[in-house]
Amino acid sequence: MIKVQQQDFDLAAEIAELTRGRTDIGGVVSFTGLVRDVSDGAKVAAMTLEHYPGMTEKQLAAIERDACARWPLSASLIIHRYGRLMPGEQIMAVVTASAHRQAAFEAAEFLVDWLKTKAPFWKLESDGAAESWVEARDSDDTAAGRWEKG
Amino acid sequence: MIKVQQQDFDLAAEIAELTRGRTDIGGVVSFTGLVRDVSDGAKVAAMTLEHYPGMTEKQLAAIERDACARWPLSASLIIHRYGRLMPGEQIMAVVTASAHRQAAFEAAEFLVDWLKTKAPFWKLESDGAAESWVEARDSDDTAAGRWEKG
Amino acid sequence: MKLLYFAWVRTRTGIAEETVSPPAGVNTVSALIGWLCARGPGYAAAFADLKAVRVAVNQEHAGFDVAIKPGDEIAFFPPVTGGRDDKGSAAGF
Amino acid sequence: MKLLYFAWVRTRTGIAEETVSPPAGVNTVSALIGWLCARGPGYAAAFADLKAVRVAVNQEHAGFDVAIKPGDEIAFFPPVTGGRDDKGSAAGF
Repeated sequence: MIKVQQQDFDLAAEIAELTRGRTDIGGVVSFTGLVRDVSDGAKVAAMTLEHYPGMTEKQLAAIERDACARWPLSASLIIHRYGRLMPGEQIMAVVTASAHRQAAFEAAEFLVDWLKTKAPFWKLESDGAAESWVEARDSDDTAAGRWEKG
Repeated sequence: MIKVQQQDFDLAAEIAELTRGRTDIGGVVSFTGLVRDVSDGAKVAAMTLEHYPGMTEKQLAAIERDACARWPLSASLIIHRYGRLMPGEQIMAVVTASAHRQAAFEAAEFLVDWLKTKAPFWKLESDGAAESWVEARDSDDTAAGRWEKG
Repeated sequence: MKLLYFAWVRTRTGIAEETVSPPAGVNTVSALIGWLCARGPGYAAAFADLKAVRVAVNQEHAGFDVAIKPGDEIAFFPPVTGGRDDKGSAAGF
Repeated sequence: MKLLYFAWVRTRTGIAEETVSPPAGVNTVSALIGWLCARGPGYAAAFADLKAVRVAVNQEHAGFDVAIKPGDEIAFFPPVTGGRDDKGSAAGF
């Protein structure tokens, strides 16, 4: 399931919804990304996420299908917020449920790596006075690269 | 933090408590273990977890210290329930928070593997009529074995 | 065709979206960029460094040589920044 | 010394805990087990297969040859079963 939304989310409620009535799921892995108050050493007062409505949902749905094809998942969820966020706030979450705990861990890590490097979100950071767009960095592409086939 | 308790838990509330006031945490990984309704193909109506109060907490605290020594964690939590549980209920959860998402993932997986194989809990399964103690199995020791040093 | 601009591409063009009807000869992404740059300095600034600009045609990533036609939705944006590790962005994960 | 029994060891001994004062010669876990087995068939059944029994002395895992003394807390239990993968136990994780 894909949710691209401005409002905050309740992880426990999302997991409960995803696993409701299911008694065949052994384990649920979640990853929650938070806003930090530093960026390259500079203080961050707020961050604004911009995205491409329509294309974002398509791309998230495609990578979720990819994860479900590679690992035996019982259920999965990607939530990503956009708009203005303050340090400490939740940005995104990935939830994977499986009978196999290692599959759930690997699929979650795969999705998080992808979201960090490939998801169509742009980030504008503010230090309270000036604003600047965050640029891509190579180290993230390396992390996502380990999932490439062949 | 270690919590060994009979009552259920709210994962989102636990994570919020763990990360409250912290604006230096980049990501939070959680794993929640659930009760399934099948065991080796047989239907399970309920499961009762017995533990060794005192020794359990000591052992969980020791493995948590071990994880914190091996990975740069900002915070961590192990919750394990005991008593009678029904299919679909939460048994346990591990939460790890770190600036490095891969550290959080690895530490969570390490703790879950350990809990699955070494935590001092014994499980009595009921199919509604008869009860039987669950025995240890080799495949789990293999999963935990990959974390052994040297 | 419908054009969309995101992040600093948008701040340079000064608009988030617009509908344009370029002449028939403007039938690739490259030709469209050339035509846009002639419209004003904001466009010229947005497309000054094409290595830093990504394109999607009808919500699919596309190269600059891809053919375009009336009715297409064409978007220009920087490489995505999911946030960076460690000393990276405030998007900590 | 205080003795604790867990899981099927407990169901065989029939009690969860007890305080005993064995004679001075009973100064190892092995000797304690021998002394307990002489007390009744429940104990004999609990300790019939020692490969399946684990011991903790003062809440630390211990071998059968470990020395024990008055005041110690000694626990007997099966190997832990954290739950098994896949077709394993209802503890799915």
